[in-house]
Amino acid sequence: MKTLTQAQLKEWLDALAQELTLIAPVNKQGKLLYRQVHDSDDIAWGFERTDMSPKTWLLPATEPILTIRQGEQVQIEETPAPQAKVVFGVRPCDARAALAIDALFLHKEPSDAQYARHREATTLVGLSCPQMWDSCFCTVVGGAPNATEGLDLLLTELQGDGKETLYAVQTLTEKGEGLAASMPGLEQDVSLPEPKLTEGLPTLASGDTFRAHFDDAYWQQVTERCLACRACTFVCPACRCFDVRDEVASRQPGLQVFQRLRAWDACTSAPYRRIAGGHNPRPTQHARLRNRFYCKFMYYPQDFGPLGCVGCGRCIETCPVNIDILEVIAAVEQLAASEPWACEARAAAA
Amino acid sequence: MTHINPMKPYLATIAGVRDLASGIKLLQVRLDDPAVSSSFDYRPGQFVEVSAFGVGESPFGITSIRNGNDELIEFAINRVGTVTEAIHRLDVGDKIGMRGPLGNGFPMEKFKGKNIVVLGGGIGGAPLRPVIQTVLQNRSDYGTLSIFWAARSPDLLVFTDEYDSWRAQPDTELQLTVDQATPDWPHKEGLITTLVEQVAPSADNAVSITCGPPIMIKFAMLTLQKLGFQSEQNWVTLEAKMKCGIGKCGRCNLGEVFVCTDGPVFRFDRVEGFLESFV
Amino acid sequence: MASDSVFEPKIVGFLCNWCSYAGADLAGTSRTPYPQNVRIIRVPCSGRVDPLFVLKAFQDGADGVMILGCHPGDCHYQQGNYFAQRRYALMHRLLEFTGVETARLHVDWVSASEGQKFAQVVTDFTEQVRALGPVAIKRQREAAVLPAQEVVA
Amino acid sequence: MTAVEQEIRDAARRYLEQGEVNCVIGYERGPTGKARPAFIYKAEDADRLVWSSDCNLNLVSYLHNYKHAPRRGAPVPKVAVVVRPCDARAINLLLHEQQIQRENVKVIGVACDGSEVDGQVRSACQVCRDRIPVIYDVLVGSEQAVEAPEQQDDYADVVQMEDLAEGERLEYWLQEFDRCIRCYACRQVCPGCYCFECVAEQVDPHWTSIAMEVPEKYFFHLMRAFHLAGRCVACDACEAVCPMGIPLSKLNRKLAKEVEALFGYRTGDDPKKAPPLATFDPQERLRL
Repeated sequence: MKTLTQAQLKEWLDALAQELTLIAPVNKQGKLLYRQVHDSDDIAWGFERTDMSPKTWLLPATEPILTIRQGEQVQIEETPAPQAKVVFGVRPCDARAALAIDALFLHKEPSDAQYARHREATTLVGLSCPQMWDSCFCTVVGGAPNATEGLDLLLTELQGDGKETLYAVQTLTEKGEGLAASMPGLEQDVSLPEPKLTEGLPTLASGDTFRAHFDDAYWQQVTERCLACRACTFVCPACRCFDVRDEVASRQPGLQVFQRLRAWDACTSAPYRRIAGGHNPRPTQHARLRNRFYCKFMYYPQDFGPLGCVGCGRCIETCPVNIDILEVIAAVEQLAASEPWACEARAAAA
Repeated sequence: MTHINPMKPYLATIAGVRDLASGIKLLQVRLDDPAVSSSFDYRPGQFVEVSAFGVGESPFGITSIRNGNDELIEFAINRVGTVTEAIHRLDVGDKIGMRGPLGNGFPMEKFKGKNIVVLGGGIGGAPLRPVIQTVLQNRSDYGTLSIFWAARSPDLLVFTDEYDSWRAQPDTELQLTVDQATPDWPHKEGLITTLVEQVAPSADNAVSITCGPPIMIKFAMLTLQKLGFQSEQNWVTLEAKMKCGIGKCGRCNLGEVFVCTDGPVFRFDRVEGFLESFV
Repeated sequence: MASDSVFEPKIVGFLCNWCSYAGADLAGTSRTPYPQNVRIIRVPCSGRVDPLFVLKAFQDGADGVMILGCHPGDCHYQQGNYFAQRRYALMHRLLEFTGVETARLHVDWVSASEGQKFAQVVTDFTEQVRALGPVAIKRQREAAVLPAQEVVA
Repeated sequence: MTAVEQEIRDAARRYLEQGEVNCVIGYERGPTGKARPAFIYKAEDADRLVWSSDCNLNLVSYLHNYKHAPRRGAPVPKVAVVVRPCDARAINLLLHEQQIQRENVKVIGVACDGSEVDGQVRSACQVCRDRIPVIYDVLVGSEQAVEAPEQQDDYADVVQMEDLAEGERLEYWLQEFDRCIRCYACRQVCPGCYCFECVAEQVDPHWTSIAMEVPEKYFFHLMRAFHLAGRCVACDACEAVCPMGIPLSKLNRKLAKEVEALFGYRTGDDPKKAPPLATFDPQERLRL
């Protein structure tokens, strides 16, 4: 396996930054965000969990998907493919989240062209976690701190013997191979350290269990404190709901230019489903918050394959009123244990 | 690599506009690209996303059937929000964008040989018109056709100019009702459910097809049940807030079902199994 | 209006229907010249002008916003301009605090008979905003969709 | 368990036992050890209530969920709410704005000695002069309340910003707003932000873009701050919940400073006094 020192890694990253867009976690007034960097010294080395996920670079918070020029003729232009970019320092959970979004945006017909362009242009260079941090629960949803799925390269920090930090490089895809070709380093036999796992986490109940407890009073109870903000969905690496709207970019005599913007949206906010005329088909907050959990643990896996949650724990840390998705998982597990007949009853009713 | 962008609309030109009812316009459009236009095939019950450039996109049920070489596509547009208002301001010759056809549509083949009961409420009549047209064009393939057409008031009834031609067909009846009649209204006054219960179409070898506001669908289903219709005989087309129409944006789900890609047409027994209520 | 010549600011003027709009009319009918940078929006009362309008104007590309109403005591609705006065006294200070020059927002009282004053206010304000250059908080979309030389300053 | 905690539990239990309220809104300990809002319906659950220095939301916001009868014909629910002195001002604000009825709300006021975050007294609490809530039905912890600082709030942090050059101030706010993700947590947590449809989300008219770009964020935060001019109670919940750590209270405090200087008004002193932007004085001539 190839190994390289931190100095070599920085050198390699600096070279990458010269030729393409290099994105890495940086510290912005105390918040760890994935931003473009031009110098590897700007990277927040030693970061744990970032405050925002690298989702921003695959499904940007706002992006024009079409440009519409309306003059004598109407022209509709697609947004050109983005420049090649490398995201460095992707945590394994976030890479699995990208796979979850792929399942819907790439593999479910029709695939989303704009997302596909971002995906093609992007290489994900992972950095495995030495341990599960506070609120992390990737192991509950099928991941691991050193999982390789979805990554092109995975770097693992080796236990140093007091000397300079050493990284072991796992090459996982052709894309990763291409990128690693320019990487300095030394081929040597190393054993990768086992990450430290958090014990005593709950077990995720099956989709059927969730189905059986859809109408449980628990959902109203857990929602009571919900403020109906959108923080949990925006920090989530796997939430993918969006809004689309045309907006004026330029208005001149004889030519109007509009952009069709796509921006993140959140099923937890009240206006999300409100339709013209004011009717809201999902009128209660408990139905909205419940939808978020059900989407992640039941609808998404059933409709598209992967779970809609990767256990990064960001929503737990971010929620202003401490609505804890891990507590929800545990509660559903408990509901299932206390009412084992519910699954069959629901199936019979349906 | 090039990608076919499902979010990119085709350009279309408005070929005709007429008032259908109070606040509702019928738009006839033709796709600009002849190749796209000639291959643009759709079934009753499918919908398209119509763009009013600079304002946005909204889903509308297609309210016409494809008639050989006549490639006009029709929608009924009720003025309720920003997009529909912008579309109402357009005129013949103006450009719109169109994506589709989207959704599943009615399985008209399956309905062959059956008696058809159609329940349309208000603008909900729009996606049912192609069903009626299909039955009438292939009259011998289907059994009797009973149309129950309702609206809040007489000026909100859609396709009034076609009633006579529908009635003129063999084995076809049309029943009209409004919630609030005007003095000159010659037909029934009251809810569509009352009317259906009075006329009591037979459930034998019949299918019902309903479109209207969710609350009307809910009560129509109860009424049909009373008349002996099984849920498997009842077909509905649902509405939901949609943005993308292709199952990505996550806005239209009822439980694990996406109205835009799995529907909007559902057999009612399936709807009964939805986790989330459609009402 | 090419970009290399002198900067022509875009100015949005919210004019009260009863006094200032009539004042502007008077300036027009008496052929008093004033800069054409101002785009006038007639409002029923200066009290109708929500600070939201000001922020939106800036966002949509205005470099300066002026709100003209009746003199205190002369409001057609008795009190609208008093509300406006309080509102914009605060708004000015908030804009200043967030780094937008207060000189970009001008609130003044112009009566129906003050055509001259209207022209003077518009002239002074236009020059004041011209000196400041373009506003920093406007959307940058135009540049993204038009070739550089076509972007109207 | 502290004495304050015990008093809160006792008050909650009493209210529920005597049927004076349907629900008590307080704090409980979440699974990660953080304090979080709790809704207590049964007297025996009152022991879930806690009080600690990280109870830094404003629970008065939740009263908006209890304004209306749950169904036609049912009575409007009666609730008790645990408040700090700053939160209590929001009760006066909502009373003035006729959002709540006094008879439907019981106020469990907690005498405050400032809440802490990570062992540091929050900046809002350092300058706060309130120790006893302006309105309460039950007062707890009064003997523990520390002396209020004699010195008046001098808005030193605001003045420091004001003293920066114009360009520096703009740069500062653009940097801060750049991080904003428009999650609207600041708006949702605020007791004074209760519009049914916020201008930030209104579709018709479409005030602001859905884009997460700095001009829209600037628009949103200024608009929000302005809507709270003379209405902000300085509870600082907006800043406490911001996932991006944006110093929102600076905006609110700037306006509070100006409102105090221009109109001599402080939010929530008296439910009968209108906020300054909802009233006027014909004699007044202000610098514009």
